[in-house]
Amino acid sequence: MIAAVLKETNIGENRVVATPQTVKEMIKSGLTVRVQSGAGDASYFSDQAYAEAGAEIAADATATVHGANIILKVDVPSLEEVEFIPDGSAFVSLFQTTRETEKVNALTNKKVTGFSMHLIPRTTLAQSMDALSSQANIAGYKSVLIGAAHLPVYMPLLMTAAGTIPPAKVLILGAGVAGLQAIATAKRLGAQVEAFDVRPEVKEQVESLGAKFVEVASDGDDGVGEGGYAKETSDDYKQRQQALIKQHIAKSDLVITTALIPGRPAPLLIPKDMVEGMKPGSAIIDLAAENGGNCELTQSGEVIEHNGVKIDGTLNLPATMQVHASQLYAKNVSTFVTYMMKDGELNFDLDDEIISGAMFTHQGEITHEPTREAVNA
Amino acid sequence: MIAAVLKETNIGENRVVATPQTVKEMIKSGLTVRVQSGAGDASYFSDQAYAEAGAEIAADATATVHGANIILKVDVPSLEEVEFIPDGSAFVSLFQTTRETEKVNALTNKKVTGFSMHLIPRTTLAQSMDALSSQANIAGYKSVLIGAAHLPVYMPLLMTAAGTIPPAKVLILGAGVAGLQAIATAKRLGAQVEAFDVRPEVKEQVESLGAKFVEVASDGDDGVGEGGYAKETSDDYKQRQQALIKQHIAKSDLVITTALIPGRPAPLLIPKDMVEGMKPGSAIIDLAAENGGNCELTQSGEVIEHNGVKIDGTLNLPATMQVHASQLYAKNVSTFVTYMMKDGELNFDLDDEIISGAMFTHQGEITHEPTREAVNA
Amino acid sequence: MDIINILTVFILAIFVGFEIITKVPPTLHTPLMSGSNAISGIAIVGAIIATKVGGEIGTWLGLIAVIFATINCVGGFMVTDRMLKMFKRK
Amino acid sequence: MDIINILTVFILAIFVGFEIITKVPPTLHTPLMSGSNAISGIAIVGAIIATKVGGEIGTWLGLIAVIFATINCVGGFMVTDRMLKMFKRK
Amino acid sequence: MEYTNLAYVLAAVLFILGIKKLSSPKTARSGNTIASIGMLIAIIATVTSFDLLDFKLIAIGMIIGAIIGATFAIRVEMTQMPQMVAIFNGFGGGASALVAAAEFFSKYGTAEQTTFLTGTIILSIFVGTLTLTGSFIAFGKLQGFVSGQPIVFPGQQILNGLLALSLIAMGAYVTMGSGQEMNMFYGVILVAAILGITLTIPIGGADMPVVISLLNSYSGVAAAATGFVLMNNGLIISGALVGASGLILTNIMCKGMNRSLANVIFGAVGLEQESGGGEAKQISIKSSTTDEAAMILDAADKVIVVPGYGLAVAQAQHAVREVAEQLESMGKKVLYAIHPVAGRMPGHMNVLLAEANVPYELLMDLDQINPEFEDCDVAIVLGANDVVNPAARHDTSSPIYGMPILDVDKSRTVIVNKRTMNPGFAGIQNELFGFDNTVMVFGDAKEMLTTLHKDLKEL
Amino acid sequence: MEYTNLAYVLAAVLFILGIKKLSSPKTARSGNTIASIGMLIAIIATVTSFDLLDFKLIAIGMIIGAIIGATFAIRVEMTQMPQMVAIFNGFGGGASALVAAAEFFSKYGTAEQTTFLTGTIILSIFVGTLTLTGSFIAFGKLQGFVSGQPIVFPGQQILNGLLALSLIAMGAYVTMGSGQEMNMFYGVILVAAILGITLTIPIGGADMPVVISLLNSYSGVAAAATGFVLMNNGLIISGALVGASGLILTNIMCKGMNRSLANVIFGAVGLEQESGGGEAKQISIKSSTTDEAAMILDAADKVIVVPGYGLAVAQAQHAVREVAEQLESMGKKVLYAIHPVAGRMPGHMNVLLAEANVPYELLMDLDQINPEFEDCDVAIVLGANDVVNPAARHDTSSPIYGMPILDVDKSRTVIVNKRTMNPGFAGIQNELFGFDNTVMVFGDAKEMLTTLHKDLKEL
Ligand SMILES: NC(=O)c1ccc[n+]([C@@H]2O[C@H](COP(=O)([O-])OP(=O)(O)OC[C@H]3O[C@@H](n4cnc5c(N)ncnc54)[C@H](OP(=O)(O)O)[C@@H]3O)[C@@H](O)[C@H]2O)c1
Ligand SMILES: NC(=O)c1ccc[n+]([C@@H]2O[C@H](COP(=O)([O-])OP(=O)(O)OC[C@H]3O[C@@H](n4cnc5c(N)ncnc54)[C@H](OP(=O)(O)O)[C@@H]3O)[C@@H](O)[C@H]2O)c1
Ligand SMILES: NC(=O)c1ccc[n+]([C@@H]2O[C@H](COP(=O)([O-])OP(=O)(O)OC[C@H]3O[C@@H](n4cnc5c(N)ncnc54)[C@H](O)[C@@H]3O)[C@@H](O)[C@H]2O)c1
Ligand SMILES: NC(=O)c1ccc[n+]([C@@H]2O[C@H](COP(=O)([O-])OP(=O)(O)OC[C@H]3O[C@@H](n4cnc5c(N)ncnc54)[C@H](O)[C@@H]3O)[C@@H](O)[C@H]2O)c1
Repeated sequence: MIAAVLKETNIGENRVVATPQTVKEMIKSGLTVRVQSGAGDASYFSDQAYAEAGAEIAADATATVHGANIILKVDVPSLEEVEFIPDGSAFVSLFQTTRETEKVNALTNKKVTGFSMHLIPRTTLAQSMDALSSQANIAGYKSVLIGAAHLPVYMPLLMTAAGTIPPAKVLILGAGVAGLQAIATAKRLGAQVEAFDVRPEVKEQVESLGAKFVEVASDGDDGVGEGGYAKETSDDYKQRQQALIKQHIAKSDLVITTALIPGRPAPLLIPKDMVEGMKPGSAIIDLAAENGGNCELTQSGEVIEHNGVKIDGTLNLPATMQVHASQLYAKNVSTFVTYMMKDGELNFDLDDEIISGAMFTHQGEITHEPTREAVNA
Repeated sequence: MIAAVLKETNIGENRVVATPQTVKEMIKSGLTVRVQSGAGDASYFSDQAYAEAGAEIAADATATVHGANIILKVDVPSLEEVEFIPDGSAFVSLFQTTRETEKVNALTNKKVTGFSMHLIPRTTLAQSMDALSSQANIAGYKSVLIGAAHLPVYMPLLMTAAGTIPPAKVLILGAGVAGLQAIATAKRLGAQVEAFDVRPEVKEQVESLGAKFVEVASDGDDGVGEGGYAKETSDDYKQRQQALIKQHIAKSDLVITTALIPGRPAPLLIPKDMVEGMKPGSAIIDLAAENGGNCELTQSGEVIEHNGVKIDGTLNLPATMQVHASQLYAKNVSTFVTYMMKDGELNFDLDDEIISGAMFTHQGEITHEPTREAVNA
Repeated sequence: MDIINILTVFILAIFVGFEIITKVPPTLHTPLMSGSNAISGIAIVGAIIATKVGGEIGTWLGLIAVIFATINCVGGFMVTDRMLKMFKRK
Repeated sequence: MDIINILTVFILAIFVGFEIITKVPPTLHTPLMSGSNAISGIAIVGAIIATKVGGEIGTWLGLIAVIFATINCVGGFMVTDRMLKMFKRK
Repeated sequence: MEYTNLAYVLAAVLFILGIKKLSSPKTARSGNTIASIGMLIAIIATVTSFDLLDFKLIAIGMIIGAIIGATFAIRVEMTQMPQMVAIFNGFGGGASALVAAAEFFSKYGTAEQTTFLTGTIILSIFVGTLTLTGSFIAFGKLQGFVSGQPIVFPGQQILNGLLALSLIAMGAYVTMGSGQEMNMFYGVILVAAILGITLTIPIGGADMPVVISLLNSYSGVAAAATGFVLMNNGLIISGALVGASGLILTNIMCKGMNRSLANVIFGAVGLEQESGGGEAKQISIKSSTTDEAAMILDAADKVIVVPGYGLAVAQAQHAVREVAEQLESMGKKVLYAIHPVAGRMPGHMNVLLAEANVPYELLMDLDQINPEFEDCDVAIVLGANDVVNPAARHDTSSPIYGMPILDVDKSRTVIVNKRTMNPGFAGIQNELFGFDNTVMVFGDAKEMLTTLHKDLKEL
Repeated sequence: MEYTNLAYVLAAVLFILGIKKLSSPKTARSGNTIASIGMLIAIIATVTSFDLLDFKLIAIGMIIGAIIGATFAIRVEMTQMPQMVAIFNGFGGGASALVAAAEFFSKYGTAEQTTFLTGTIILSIFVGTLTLTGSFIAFGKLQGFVSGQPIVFPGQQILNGLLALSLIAMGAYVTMGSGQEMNMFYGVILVAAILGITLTIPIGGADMPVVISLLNSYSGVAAAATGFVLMNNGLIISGALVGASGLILTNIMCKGMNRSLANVIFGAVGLEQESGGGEAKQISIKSSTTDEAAMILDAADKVIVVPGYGLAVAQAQHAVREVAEQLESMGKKVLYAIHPVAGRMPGHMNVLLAEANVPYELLMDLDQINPEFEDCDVAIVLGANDVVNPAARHDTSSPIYGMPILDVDKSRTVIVNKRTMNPGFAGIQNELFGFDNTVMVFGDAKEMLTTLHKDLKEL
């Protein structure tokens, strides 16, 4: 069984899908690992290091995938890449299957068994394969560094001989993995941090990091509610929620939005008028830029300024921390791959929740329901 | 008595020498304040805000300085600016007097009383006018943010499902104000921080921030030393010190150098071979780039990469945090200016340590000894 | 021995009893109870005296009392010791 | 009153004395010392008895003893009270 | 007589020292020994002080008693200790009553029968008998012979009141010494016996230890009363000692249960609290206090702290560092075990503990720490749940089967702190909580750690 | 006689309760009252128990004593309390000795002069006299009549040993009762008096309180011995009580000074520690302990914490937060005063306190906090120096004249913690340390705060 590690082709993609360490682990599980020459260069892993770990080094992509049983990548493959993937092999990458329908079709046609690391179930058991978590964590961390660097003000409170500097106000919208790490990092830098999320259980998590959760005060006496009707007038509630967020955004120096739902367009959290209510010199980091952005004005991949407010839509933050991003992602992938190894053979156990969960094409069929819907749409 | 606030002309200089707040303070001390239109724009202080604070707004630089008794700026004036400064007036800015000798001469010729905020004595009493401190503090803080953003790795220790991330190692060379703030900020981000400085008293200060001081272990038994001779073979000591620093640099992910001594060329702390001993992916932030840099390879104002090591020589970091940088600098300047006001008049009391300390030209003479030496050299 | 005297002793003993126990970790509640319970087997002293001074009926009542009090003492101290063995540090 | 009995009382009183003081904040060291010192003025009881049972010389020694012991008692309790007034919370 | 009294004083001193030592874990065992030596001295002094004693009889009695007592003491299982104490205590009370009765019969009608004597005899018999029957009921309840549930019926308090009144009346009557006394005397015995039963029977099994402690105090009072009957210093001192210290102990135990004594004795009508929560169906857990936890930690040399999401929720990061530092200052080795998925985001525990300045060197990841549990004395699990669930190791049906977990159960003792028996993120029960070597300490992690810190300092 | 003894028992009980209450700040005053009531009862019982008493004489004695005692007690300054206690104590010991002497003279040569009696008399006189002279020396030392420095000479210990030996010999001789006893008897008195002096004189002023406490214990012993002489329960119990509790207290005081009793009594040959450092030439400071600081803080409602560079050097940020939280939990208002130039870099204190999670809301800058000092009970200055130097306000020659400082001296009390009297960054002396309302607590800030925290909890 041969596993092929391809070099990334997207510009700015510095990550690599395997490190010398994970190469060793995969070999231990019974695989032969072939690494494309230069695959790790951008992450400072040399061919030599891979070779020392036991990998074969192949000169180019075609040589790498030749006869491989499972092909590993970070990013979605280009159509050309799909071309030279051996028929019937397996393919693993971060794959937004509901958006890249063309490529899904191409893989299906080649009877490739496709796995997307995005689709790994978010269960406790699968956490060590959860690339979404490991990469979102980086994005959350890095977003604060970049955001803090954008600001014309300090983050922490400082009382100095030339006056007292109040702490910066940071607002995190969406407190999933990225949002929580952003909270933690901003707190570390000394900012006053608030966060908001639609999932109510997140409140406790936000507070467990010492930040404040923004929520509409539940003033039980605001009108009706006796028999319970008009209680869930969620429209009214939502509106008040929106108004509240608007208030908080207006006061914030830095807003980080993280409501990135893979495969789906990002929800619009900050319309233009909210941006216009912000202080000049403040900034928005939109981690959902890839899927359209949480802010109406976000330009994917660009940093723009609107009325003195910086809006940063930089894509793929994890790739800017390629050493650790690669290390973690490679670990996720190798854990997943070795998880599928049984007695030296790859075994796509369809009864296994994790394997079937991550799979989207198999034997010429699209096995993932939402993907099939997207392809057929 | 009229004080003139000029708009900065250097590219990238976003700071301004007065804020609406300090304008008020100066007016209270008996001055009339005239602000050049747009002076505060880059720091998000509008003309209107200045006007509301009681300032006159002048359309251009010439109109602003016309008849002014004291002219305030952030940066050193260009020769053109010196041209239109009224003869016999006073001028205050951050002025590297030993380097900008041509401009010193120009000011002397115009019998301008020149003050450099760089020359404010570093005493406890003068701390509220100590622009070097307030701006170096910003540089130290910002250098860590930028450095952390350069790194392909996390700063803090993280134990995650995809493996344990060790904390980044940060080394601060020179632990003056900038260095200490850099230590504090890097510690906040969770890095392992070490620092080195030639001044021995700094050890305690470094440790007071929870970082480690790098020093040659005083192994009393290393040869001689009985009668005390050969004890101060400072050459040997220096060499061992150098060797130690080299070791620590080699292990570091981020090195921040801050040995910037105003008016003098920066000491060379990191020669090329030390850079070449560093890990690929590591970074050096050279805060002394303006005066030649502490690293041999530093390119003033640029970020270069050498053998995978980023060397950041970005100039004028305080200007990238213009809101607070302006606020603090303006406060320093206004404290200094109001300090010189006696009964509604500017009074250059030559017996006053602070006033005479900051002064470098007066009544056509160069009053600052090192400056005179530099001009005559 | 006059009554006042014996009362003095009684009162002082009560004070001692109140004062010697101040803070006991909960794990020692049962052993302490058991140990001091064994001490209340001091009734054996009375029982022995009763066998002598109480006439025939006294002798027999005294005998039963001796048995009872001995059970209390012997059992009490032994069981306490067993319990305490458990707490010994390794 | 036989000696054994009085010894019993003495021993028990010592135990009480040992046990009643456990933890005293340092600020109370002096007042506590002063207060218990006043109690040792109980020698006044002996002094009074001495004036009666001691013959002439006893009367005079007793008188001096009464004076001494009274100084101890009265002064002791009063000074203690003065000290303690300072600690009263506002 | 003189040396006998001296011996009694010596015995009393040994009792005092014994009880004192019994209240600290380190000296408890020697305390018990010291007390038993005191007892030996008292017995020898008594036996040798009378010339005409029937040594044989006494020896027989003592041998019989010793055999019975020793058999009980050796045979009893550790879990049955409290009922053992109860029954021994009953015998002690009984002995006092018997002695008083013997004295009554022998002095009855003679000139020696003073009011003081009769009064103390009645007191001794009353308290002794009540102790006897009450202790036996307590024993029965704990042993399961009598229902452990509170047995209540309407008018119970009134009945008890009436019994007590009649007892006082009869006692006074006997003491005053006017006619028909013998019947009244038997009446006192009978009513005291009944009262012992009716007072004990409504108390639930959980409160029994407190009742036993109270009865223990009573048996001391009975002994002291007997001492007055016999004008015997030894009995008086020892009895008073046991009576007073027993009362204090009872009080301490009540406080430990957060109840008042009155509440225990008369409050039985209320509900018994259920321990544990509804969710934990099959698991039977041992719930404990921070005191206990402090004792356990005190005896440990190596402690591993296992933080989880609950620690973050409680924002107890500073509290945990303080406890750990306290343990270190007590000479223990303390490490932190950081599970890779503890918390709700990668590195959650690192962020948390870094905030409290816990040194990086003490933080161990899964691979580093798991071998350490083998020779770890105490693992203290703070608001962690899924990451210490042993089901992941062996229960193939568990949704987390196969996940590497922290092997806390390998350490000698596991202290688990959480607020309830609710499951963690994965929503599954945790069998660890029911393990033999696990002790639960319920409560918010911050509050628990703050109290624990106090308790550790006060050890 | 019976009711007298009952009264003594009652008095003893009141003494016991009194002493118990005296050991807690909240009940101390009532404890003193209770003890004095006990004393009243004992006196009344004694006076009324003898028929033939010369009431007038006794009344005169008591009035004289009361006037002297009361005058002393009212006149004395608060700072002279310890020597007052010493002198009262001396009188107590003297009284016991006198009573014993009276008994000796009255029984001398009669059949009543048993060995036991003589023995106890000798003991009483020995201890009583030693207490008398020792206490007077202690008084003299503290009052300045005798040098407060340890007075030592070679062979001192040997001399004391010889004196003690001769005392024992003479005492034994008298007790055995063979010839020439009167001389020997006087000899005992004399030697005891000398021993009291020679034992006390080598002890330094700082250790005096411990010695006084020990002498206090002795005066109890003397009273108890007198009790044996007179076969008086009241004296015995009270004396034993004072003797035993005094010993415990002495021990506690020794522990508080981190010394052993033996060390205090015999270690006087060692050096006295100098308080303060050489640098602080003109300033006379009051140095104190964390205990005292805790008491001062306990009485405060509003506390302002002033951190400086020293706090950072000591890395005491967590410790200060813990103390502040403790104070808050005691219901006090706590604020932090952050001087703009405190520390060694702008914002140093912010970084420091943020690390310890001190809430931003509690941090006040100069302008906010300075008005707050006016009604602040305690300002606690931790490793700050230049930023609280009042010279900046008024001393035009000071290099920091004109710099705004934190007006800590405006608060009722200022507690300053630093390690030595060394100056801060600016290298200038700080007159604040000598202010009347300033108390210095020397030591590393972290250690000091940790101890203070403990002390606050133990209040
Ligand atoms: N690390 C990640 O990136 C990440 C992300 C998402 C999910 N997860 C999942 O989260 C779980 C983490 O495991 P874990 O053991 O840390 O947490 P856990 O299994 O969720 O258990 C936390 C426990 O803490 C207790 N608790 C809550 N608040 C408390 C308080 N104030 N004081 C004391 N106890 C408190 C809760 O019990 P009571 O309610 O009874 O007190 C709960 O059982 C794993 O299942 C993991 O997969 C992890
Ligand atoms: N903020 C800035 O940017 C900056 C920069 C450079 C200089 N400065 C100057 O630094 C000074 C700051 O004032 P400050 O009041 O904070 O400090 P300071 O005046 O330097 O005084 C600090 C005091 O802390 C004590 N100390 C040191 N270590 C200690 C420890 N471990 N425990 C307890 N006390 C300790 C020292 O006394 P002992 O040795 O007796 O213990 C010292 O007197 C000003 O003069 C300021 O101008 C400030
Ligand atoms: N089992 C595990 O161990 C594990 C590990 C990691 C994550 N998870 C779970 O996965 C889930 C998603 O995590 P994620 O970080 O990938 O989230 P995500 O990237 O999908 O979304 C980020 C956050 O944005 C929020 N969001 C979405 N729409 C929003 C809106 N309109 N306004 C505000 N907030 C909005 C989401 O609730 C989410 O918290 C969480 O439930 C998390 O607990 C589980
Ligand atoms: N009085 C006050 O309140 C006050 C305020 C701020 C600063 N200061 C003092 O001013 C002084 C300088 O502060 P700064 O931040 O402006 O310093 P700086 O910018 O001049 O230099 C930065 C640091 O680099 C160090 N350095 C120089 N050559 C070096 C070498 N070859 N190797 C390693 N380190 C080297 C210096 O010792 C200094 O600590 C310090 O003494 C500081 O305490 C005083």
